[in-house]
Amino acid sequence: MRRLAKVGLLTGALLLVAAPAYAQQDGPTLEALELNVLVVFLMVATVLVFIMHAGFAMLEAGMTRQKNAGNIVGKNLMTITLGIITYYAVGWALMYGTQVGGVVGTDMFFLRGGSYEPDALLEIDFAFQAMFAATAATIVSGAVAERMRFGAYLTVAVVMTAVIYPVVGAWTWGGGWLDQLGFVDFAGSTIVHLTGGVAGLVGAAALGARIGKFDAAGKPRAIPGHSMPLAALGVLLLFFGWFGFNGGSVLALDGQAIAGVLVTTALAASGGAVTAALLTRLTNGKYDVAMIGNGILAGLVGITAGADVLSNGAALLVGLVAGLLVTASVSFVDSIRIDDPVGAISVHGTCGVLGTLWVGLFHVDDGLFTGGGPALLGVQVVSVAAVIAWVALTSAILFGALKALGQLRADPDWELEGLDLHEHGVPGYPELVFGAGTPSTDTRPARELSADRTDGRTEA
Amino acid sequence: MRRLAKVGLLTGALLLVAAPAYAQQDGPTLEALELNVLVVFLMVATVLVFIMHAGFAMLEAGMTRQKNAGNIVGKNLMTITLGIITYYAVGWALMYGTQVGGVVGTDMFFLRGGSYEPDALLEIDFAFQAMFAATAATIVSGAVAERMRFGAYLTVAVVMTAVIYPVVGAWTWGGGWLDQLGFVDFAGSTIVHLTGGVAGLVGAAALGARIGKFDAAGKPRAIPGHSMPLAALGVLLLFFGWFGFNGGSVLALDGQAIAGVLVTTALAASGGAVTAALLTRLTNGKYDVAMIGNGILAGLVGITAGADVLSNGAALLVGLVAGLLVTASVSFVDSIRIDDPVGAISVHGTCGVLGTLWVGLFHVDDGLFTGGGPALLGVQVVSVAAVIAWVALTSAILFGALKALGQLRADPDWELEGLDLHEHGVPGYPELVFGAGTPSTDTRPARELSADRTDGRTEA
Amino acid sequence: MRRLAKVGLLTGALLLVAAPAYAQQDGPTLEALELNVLVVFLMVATVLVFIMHAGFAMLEAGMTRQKNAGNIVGKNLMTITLGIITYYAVGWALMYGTQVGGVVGTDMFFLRGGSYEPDALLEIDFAFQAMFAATAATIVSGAVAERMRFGAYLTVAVVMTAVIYPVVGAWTWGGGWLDQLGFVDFAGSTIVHLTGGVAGLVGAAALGARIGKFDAAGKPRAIPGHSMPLAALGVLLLFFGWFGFNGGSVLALDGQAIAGVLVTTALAASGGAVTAALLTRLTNGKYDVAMIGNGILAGLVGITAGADVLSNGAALLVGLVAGLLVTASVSFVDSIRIDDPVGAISVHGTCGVLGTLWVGLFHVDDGLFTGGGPALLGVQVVSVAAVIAWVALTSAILFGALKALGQLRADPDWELEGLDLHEHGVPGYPELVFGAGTPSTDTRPARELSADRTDGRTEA
Amino acid sequence: MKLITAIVKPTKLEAIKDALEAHGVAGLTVTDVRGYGRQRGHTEIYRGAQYTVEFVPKVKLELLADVLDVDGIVDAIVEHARTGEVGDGKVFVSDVDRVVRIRTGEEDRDAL
Amino acid sequence: MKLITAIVKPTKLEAIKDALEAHGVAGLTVTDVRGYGRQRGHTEIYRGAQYTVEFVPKVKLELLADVLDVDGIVDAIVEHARTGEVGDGKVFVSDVDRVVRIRTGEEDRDAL
Amino acid sequence: MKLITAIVKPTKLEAIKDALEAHGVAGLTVTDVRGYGRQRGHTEIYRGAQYTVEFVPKVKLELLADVLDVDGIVDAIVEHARTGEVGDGKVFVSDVDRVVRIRTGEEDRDAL
Ligand SMILES: Nc1ncnc2c1ncn2[C@@H]1O[C@H](COP(=O)(O)OP(=O)(O)O)[C@@H](O)[C@H]1O
Ligand SMILES: Nc1ncnc2c1ncn2[C@@H]1O[C@H](COP(=O)(O)OP(=O)(O)O)[C@@H](O)[C@H]1O
Ligand SMILES: Nc1ncnc2c1ncn2[C@@H]1O[C@H](COP(=O)(O)OP(=O)(O)O)[C@@H](O)[C@H]1O
Repeated sequence: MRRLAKVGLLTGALLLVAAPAYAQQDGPTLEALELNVLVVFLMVATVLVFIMHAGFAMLEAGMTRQKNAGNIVGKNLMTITLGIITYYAVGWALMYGTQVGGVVGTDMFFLRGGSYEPDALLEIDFAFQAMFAATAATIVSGAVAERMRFGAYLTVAVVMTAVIYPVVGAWTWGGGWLDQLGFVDFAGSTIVHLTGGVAGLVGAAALGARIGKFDAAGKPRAIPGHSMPLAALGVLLLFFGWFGFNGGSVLALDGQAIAGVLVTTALAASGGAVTAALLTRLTNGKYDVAMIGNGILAGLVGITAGADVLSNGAALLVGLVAGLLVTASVSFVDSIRIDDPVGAISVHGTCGVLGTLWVGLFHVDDGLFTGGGPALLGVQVVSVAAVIAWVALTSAILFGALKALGQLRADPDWELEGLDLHEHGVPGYPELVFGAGTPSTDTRPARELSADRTDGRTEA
Repeated sequence: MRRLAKVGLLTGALLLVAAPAYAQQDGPTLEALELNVLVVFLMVATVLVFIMHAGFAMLEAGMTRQKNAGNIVGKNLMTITLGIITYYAVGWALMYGTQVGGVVGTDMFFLRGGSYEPDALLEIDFAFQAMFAATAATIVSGAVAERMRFGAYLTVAVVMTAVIYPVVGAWTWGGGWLDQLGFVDFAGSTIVHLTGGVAGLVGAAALGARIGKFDAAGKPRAIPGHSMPLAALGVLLLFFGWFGFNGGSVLALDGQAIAGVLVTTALAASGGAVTAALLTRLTNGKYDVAMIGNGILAGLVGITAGADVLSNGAALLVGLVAGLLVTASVSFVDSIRIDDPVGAISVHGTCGVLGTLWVGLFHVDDGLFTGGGPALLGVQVVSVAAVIAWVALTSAILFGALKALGQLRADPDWELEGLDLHEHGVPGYPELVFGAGTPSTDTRPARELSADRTDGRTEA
Repeated sequence: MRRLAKVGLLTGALLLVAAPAYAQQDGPTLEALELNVLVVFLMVATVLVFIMHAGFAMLEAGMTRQKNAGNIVGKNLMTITLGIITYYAVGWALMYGTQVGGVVGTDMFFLRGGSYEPDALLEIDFAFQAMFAATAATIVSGAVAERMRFGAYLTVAVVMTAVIYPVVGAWTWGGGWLDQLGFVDFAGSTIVHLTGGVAGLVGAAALGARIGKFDAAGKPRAIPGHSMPLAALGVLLLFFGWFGFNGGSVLALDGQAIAGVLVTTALAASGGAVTAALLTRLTNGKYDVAMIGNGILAGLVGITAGADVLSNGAALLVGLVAGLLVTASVSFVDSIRIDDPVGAISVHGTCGVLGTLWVGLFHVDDGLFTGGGPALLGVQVVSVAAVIAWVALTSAILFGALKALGQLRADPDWELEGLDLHEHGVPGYPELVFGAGTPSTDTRPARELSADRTDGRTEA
Repeated sequence: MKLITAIVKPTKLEAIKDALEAHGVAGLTVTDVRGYGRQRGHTEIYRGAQYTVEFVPKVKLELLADVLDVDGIVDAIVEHARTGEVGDGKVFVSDVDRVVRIRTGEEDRDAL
Repeated sequence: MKLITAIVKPTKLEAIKDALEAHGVAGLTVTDVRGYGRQRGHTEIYRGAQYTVEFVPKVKLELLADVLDVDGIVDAIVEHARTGEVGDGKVFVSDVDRVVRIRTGEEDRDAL
Repeated sequence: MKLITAIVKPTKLEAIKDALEAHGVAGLTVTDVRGYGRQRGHTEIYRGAQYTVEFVPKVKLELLADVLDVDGIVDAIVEHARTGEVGDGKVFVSDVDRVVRIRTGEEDRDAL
C-alpha cells in the first residue's frame, strides 16, 4: 500500500515499517521534525549540486567543437558516477574520518566504522558532499578538453575524488590544520573551485595546447565552441545548482543564513555578467556571449567563499570584480600559451582566489575593510597558498606519470578527426559528419516500398 | 569544520556561529522552525522560477533561426542578471517600499531602510520576487527576437525591471489601488505575463517584422525555429519552473493551498497541450509540435491568476480554452502584421487576459458562474485595462525613444547574416556556418604528425 | 498584497484567506506543521519526477535521428500532459479507488467521491503519482520511436495511463492482491519500469524494425542517435529526477529513510555507469558513451524496487550488475530482431526485473542472501510474472488493434523522409534540412536594403 | 576522362553505391544538395502560417571515370536511382582534362 | 548541353530562383558552400583571442541548360545576384556531353 | 578558362589555402563532401551493433583559373594535400567556356 495517510497515522505507521529504531527514539517531537526537515533541505541542496554536472556537461560541450561532443559529455557522465563511488569508498574517509595530525582522515571507508554511526545525517551529508567532490574533479575536464585520452581522464577523476580533493577537505572542512588556523571558506571558493582550477592548469600545461590553438608565432587563435545555446544552458544550470551549492552549505535549518546566502549568490553572479558584457563591448565593440557566461560563473565562484559573511553590497561588488578579472585572466592564460578551452582555470582558479581573499577584505566582522584587521586576510592568503601547493604538487605527479607512460595525450590524428570517432567509435553528431539519415536505409526494392509521397506536390 | 552534527548540537552550535543574534532570539521553538521551513519552501520556489530563465532561453533559441542563436541566449543571460541587479537597486523599492497614493513605493532602494528590517523573510522574498521581475522582462525578448539590437534590448530589460513591472506590482501585490479595489491575481497572469506580453507587442510593433516574414502581398510566411528539441526542452523547463512560480506564490507554509495549486497548474498546462494538438490536427491535418508547446504555456499562463481559487475542473477548462485561444491568437497577431517569432504576445498577453478574467468567472466563491455575482469580474476587467494602459504607454515611450535614436533595429544586413555575427562576432553554431573543425588546424608539416590512422581500414 | 509577513501574522492571516476551515482545524501545532512540511517535501519530489519527462525527451531525441526529432519531443510533450488528464479522470480511480476483489478501484474518478475527502494529502499525492503514471507511458515512446504514427501513440499513452498502469498499481500500491501477497516494490522497478518496458517490447514487436535496422541477412546495424549531448543531458535530467522518484516514494517525513534512499540511488546509478563503460571498453576497445548513459539508467531502475531496504553495498552491487545486464540485454534484443532505438526494453524491462528480484535476494531483513529465506523472493517472482502477463496481454490487444486498423505504423516514405515532415509539417531542424536562413528572405530590391556591411573587410 | 554527376534521392544513395561497387567503381564523392524541379516542395502550416519549402533534399554523386566505363555506370545509376516518381533526378556527363591522385601523383586512369 | 554554375550570396538565392522561374527554368540544384575571395572574412575577438574566419558562406547553383538558353540565364543570374558589393560571386559555364532524366531515361533537352 | 577541382582531407584545407594564396590565387570555393574510395570507412560497435561508415568526410575545393596557371596550382595542391596515406584524394581539371564576375560583369581572366 502506498498512499499518503493522515499525518498522525502516517508518522507512526510508515516510520515503524521503514526504520523502527529511529521512529521509537524520535517520536513526534520538535527535534525529530527539525531533523527530518533538515534532511529534506539537504536533499534539495544535493539534487541542485547534482544538476550542476549537467551544467558542466552542457557548458563544456557547447564551448568545444562538435567532433568532441560525445567525448566531453562522456567525461561528465563518468566524473559524477566514478566520483560518487570513489568518494564513498575512500574520499569521505580521508576528508571526515578521525584525523591524524590535522592532515588526513583515517577511518570511515565505505561510510563504515569511525566516529559516526550510520544515520540520516551521515547519509545525507555524504550525498551532498559527494556532489562537491565530483565538482572539483569535473572542473578539470573543461581545461583538458579536446586532447586528453579518456582513460587518462578517468584516472584523474578517480585520484581527484579519492585523494587530492579530500585532503584539501580534511585540512579545512574536516577540521584540520587550516580550519584550526581560522580559514574561512563557506562553500568552497578555494576548497572546491581553486582545487579544480589548479589541477586543470597543471593538466592543461602537461598536455600542451590543442593543435591550431596557437599560430606559428605563438599568438593565440580563438577556437569557438560549437553551440552557444548548449553553453548558455550549461551556465544557467550551473547558476541554478549553485543556489544549492551555497544554500545547502549553511548545513543547518537556519532561514536567516539560507535566505542571505541565496541573495548574495544571485547578486554576485549577476555582477559578473554585467561587467563581462560591458568590458567585451568596450574593448571589442561586441558583446561576447561566451564571456558573459564565464562572467556569471566567475561571480558565482567569487561569492562562494563568503556567501554567508558578506553584505549584499560586497557580494555584488565581488561579482562585478570577478567579471572583469575573469576576462583578463582568460587573456592572460592564453598569453602564457596555456590552452584552456572553456576558461576553467580563470573561472575556478583565478576567481577562486579572488573569492577567498575577498572574505579577508570584506567579512562582515573580520574583514580588513570592515574593521577586522589583517588577521583573517593573512589566514586566507596562507590557506590559498597551501592549497595551491598541495594540488599543484599532486596533480603534477599525476599528470606527469600519465605523460611518462604515454597515456596522457590523444594521438594527433585522433585529435584532428575528433576524439569521438577514435575513443568512442561514433561521432557526437553522426549525421552532421556522415550525412543525414545514416544509414541511408532504403535497401528494399522500390516496389516493396509504397510509392513516394506525392501529396501536396504537383507535376509541372 | 563543516559537518552535520546531531540536531541538538547543530541548532545551537552552527546557528551561534552563523547568526548569533538570530539564534538567541528564536531558540528551538515551533515558530522558529516554521519560519525556517518557510524559507526552505521559498528557496525551492525561487530556484524553480530561476530555471524558467533557462526555459525561456531554450524555447526562444529553439523557435528562432540558428543565425541568431547566440544572440537570443545572450539576451536571456543578461535579462536574469541585469534584472536581479536592477530589481535589487530600484524595482523592489518601487514595488514594495512605503507607498505614495497607492501608486508607487518610495523607499527600500538596495533593500535598505524602509519599513522592514533586513531579515530572512525580506531576503528570501526578494530573491523569489526578483525572479518574477526578470520573467516579465524576458517575455519581451521573445517577441522582439531576430531583429532588435542587443544594446537596445538591455535598456528595455533595465526599464522593465526597474520601473514598468514594479509599478504594476505596486498597484497590486504592493497593496496599491488595484489591490484595494479587490483585484485577484494569484501569481501574475496579469501582473507578470500580461505586462510582458503588452511590452512585447509594443516592441514588436515598433520594430516591424523580420525581413521575409510577410510576402509582397502582406501574407504571413512561417519562419520555423531551428531546433524543436531545444524548444521542447524550454517548454518543459518552463512547466517545471511554473510549479515554483505558482506553488511559491502561496507564500506561506500552507500545505492545502500548495497542493491545490500544484494540481490546478498541472491540469491547466495539460489542457492547453491537448486542445492545441487537436486543433492543429483538425485544421491542418498535422500535429503542430511548436503549437503544442505554446498550448502548454498558454494553459500555464491561464491558470496563474487563479491557481488557488479555481476548482480542478475550472483549471482543466481554462487550460483547454487557452490551448484554443493561443492558436487563434497566433494567427490573429500574424494577420495584423505583427511579427512575434515565439508567440509571446499570444501566450503571455492574450492568455494573461484570459486567466485574469477566468478568475472573475470561476472563482470558487466570487465568480460570476459560481454564484459570486459580477463584482469581481468587473474589478478584473478594470485591472486588466489599467495594466494594459500603463504598460502600453510606458513601453511605447521606451521603444519610441530607442527608435527615434536609431538604436532599436539591427541593420538589414546584420539581420540577414544573423545577429550573432554582427553583435557578438561569432555565430551561435560556428561549425554549421564555417564548416566543421574550424579552424582547420593541421598546420604542422605532415612528418610531425603521426601517420594518419589506418586501423580498421584496408587498402584495396 | 503579496508579501511575506512575520510568521505569526502570516500563519494566521494568509491561511484564513486561503483555506479557512483548514486553518481553524490545524492551528500552529506540530501536527499541522508536519503536514505542511510533508506537502513541501512531496512538492519537491513531484517536480523532480516531472522533470524526468524532459530527461526522457532529450534522451529519446538524442538517441534517434534528426529527421524524427520534432516527432519524438512532440510525443513526450503529449505523454506528460495527456497522462496527467487521463490519470486524473480515470487512472487514479482505478488505482486508488475503493477496490473490488483486490483487483481494481471503482470510485474517485476526477478525484471526487470515494474514501478520501479532497485535501492537501490527496492533492499532492495525486500530483506525485500522476508523474509516475506518465513515466510508465513515456517509456514506451522510446521503444517505438522513429516509425509509429503519432495518433496511434497518443492512443497508447491514454490507455497506459488510464488502464494498464493503474491496474498494475491497484494490485500493488493500491493494496490489491500482490500487495496482500507481500510484494515489495518501493518506487516501481516493476510497477512503473517493467510495465513500461513490457509495453515497449510488445509495441516494438508489433511495429517491426525501422527500415535499415537489420541487413538482408538479419544482422543488426547500429543506427546512432543524432546528438550525444542531448542524450547525455537526458540521462542527467533523469538521474536528477530519480532522486525525487525514489526519495519521494518514502511518502513520509522520515529523514532516515529519505537520506538512505538518496545514497542507495546515487550508488546504484554510479555502478551502472562504471560497468557499462568498462565492458564496452573491454569488448570493443572503445568507451561507448550511449551505453554508459544506458548503464546509469539501468542502475537507477535496478535500485528502484529496493532503495529503502538495501544496504549501500547491495545498492552499489545492483548497479554494477545492471550495467552489465543492460549491455547484454541490448545485444540480446537486437539478436531477436526487435528494434528498440533507445534501449527502453533493456533499461526498464530487463533491469526492472533485476531490481525486483534483487529485493528478494538482498532485502536487509528478508532477502535470500541476508538470512530471510526464499519467501520474499518467491513473492517477487510471482509478482513480476503477474505484471508481465497483464501488461503483455493488454498491450498486445492494444497494439494489435491499432495494427489491424492500419493505424500503427507510419508509411515507409514517411519513415524514410522523417516523421517530422509528414506528421508535423516541419522538420525538427529545418535549417539542417532545407538550408540555413530559410526562408532566404532578401526579397526587397538591393537599394532598399542598406549596402552590405563591409566593416572589417578589405577590398583586395 | 569523364566526370559523371548524378543528383538523386537521398534514400537511394546506399543502393546506388552498392550497385556501383559491384560494377567495379573504386571511388566517388557525395554532397548534400537541395533541388528545385518538377517535384515541387511542400506547403505546410507551421504555427498558423504558410510554410513553403521549395527545395527538396537531394544527394549529388560525382564520379570520375574512364570514357569506356561511362555508359555502364550511367546505366547502373539510372537503374538503381529510379523509383518512377517525379524527382528521381538527373545524371550528366562532362569532360575532364586530367585527373591526379594526390597520394602518388598518378594521373588519369591510374588515378582512379 | 551546358552546365551553368553560380556562386552567390545566400540571401540572393530566393530572388534568383524567382527570376529563373519567370525565365522558364524548370530546375536547378543548390549547395551550401564557403567562399574565399576578394571579400575577406572577418577578424573578430572571441573570449579575448583573435578569431579569423577566412571563408564566407555562399550558395552554389547548378543548372543544366540548353546552349541556346545559356546567355539569358547567365544574364538573369547576374542581374538578380548583384548588390554591387565585393563578394557577389561568379557565374561560369561549362560543357556537358549528355544529360539523363532518371525517372524516364529521356536525354538532353528532354531531360531538363 | 579551367576549373580545378580537388577533393582533399579536411585537415589539409588550411595549409592548401595558405599555399594557394602564396601562389597568387585570389579565390576559391569550398564544399563539405563525403568520399568513398580506397580509404575504407570505419566499422565500429555502437550499443552492441555493428556500425559501418562507408563514407569519409572530405573537403572539395573548386578553383577557376587561367589555363596558364593550372599546372602550378595543381602542383601546389598536390604538394600541400599529400600525407602519403591512402585517402589523400584527387585533383582534376576541366574546361570552362566562360566566367563572369557578378559584381562587375567582367569576364574570364578579369573575372577571377
Ligand atoms: N535544369 C536542371 N539543372 C540542374 N539540376 C536540375 C535541373 N532540373 C532538375 N534538377 C535537379 O534534379 C532534381 C529532380 O528534378 P525534378 O524535375 O524534380 O524531377 P525529375 O528529374 O524526375 O523530372 C531536382 O530536385 C534538382 O536537384
Ligand atoms: N577563382 C575562383 N574560383 C572559384 N571560386 C571563386 C574564385 N574567386 C572567387 N570565387 C568565389 O566567388 C566568391 C566571391 O568572390 P570575391 O572575390 O570575394 O568577390 P567578387 O566576385 O565580387 O570579386 C568567393 O567567396 C568564392 O566563393
Ligand atoms: N572515381 C572517383 N570519382 C570521384 N571521386 C573519387 C573517386 N575516387 C576517389 N574519389 C574521392 O577521393 C577520395 C580519396 O580516394 P581514395 O581512393 O580513398 O584514396 P586515394 O585518392 O589516396 O587513392 C575519396 O574519399 C573520394 O572522395
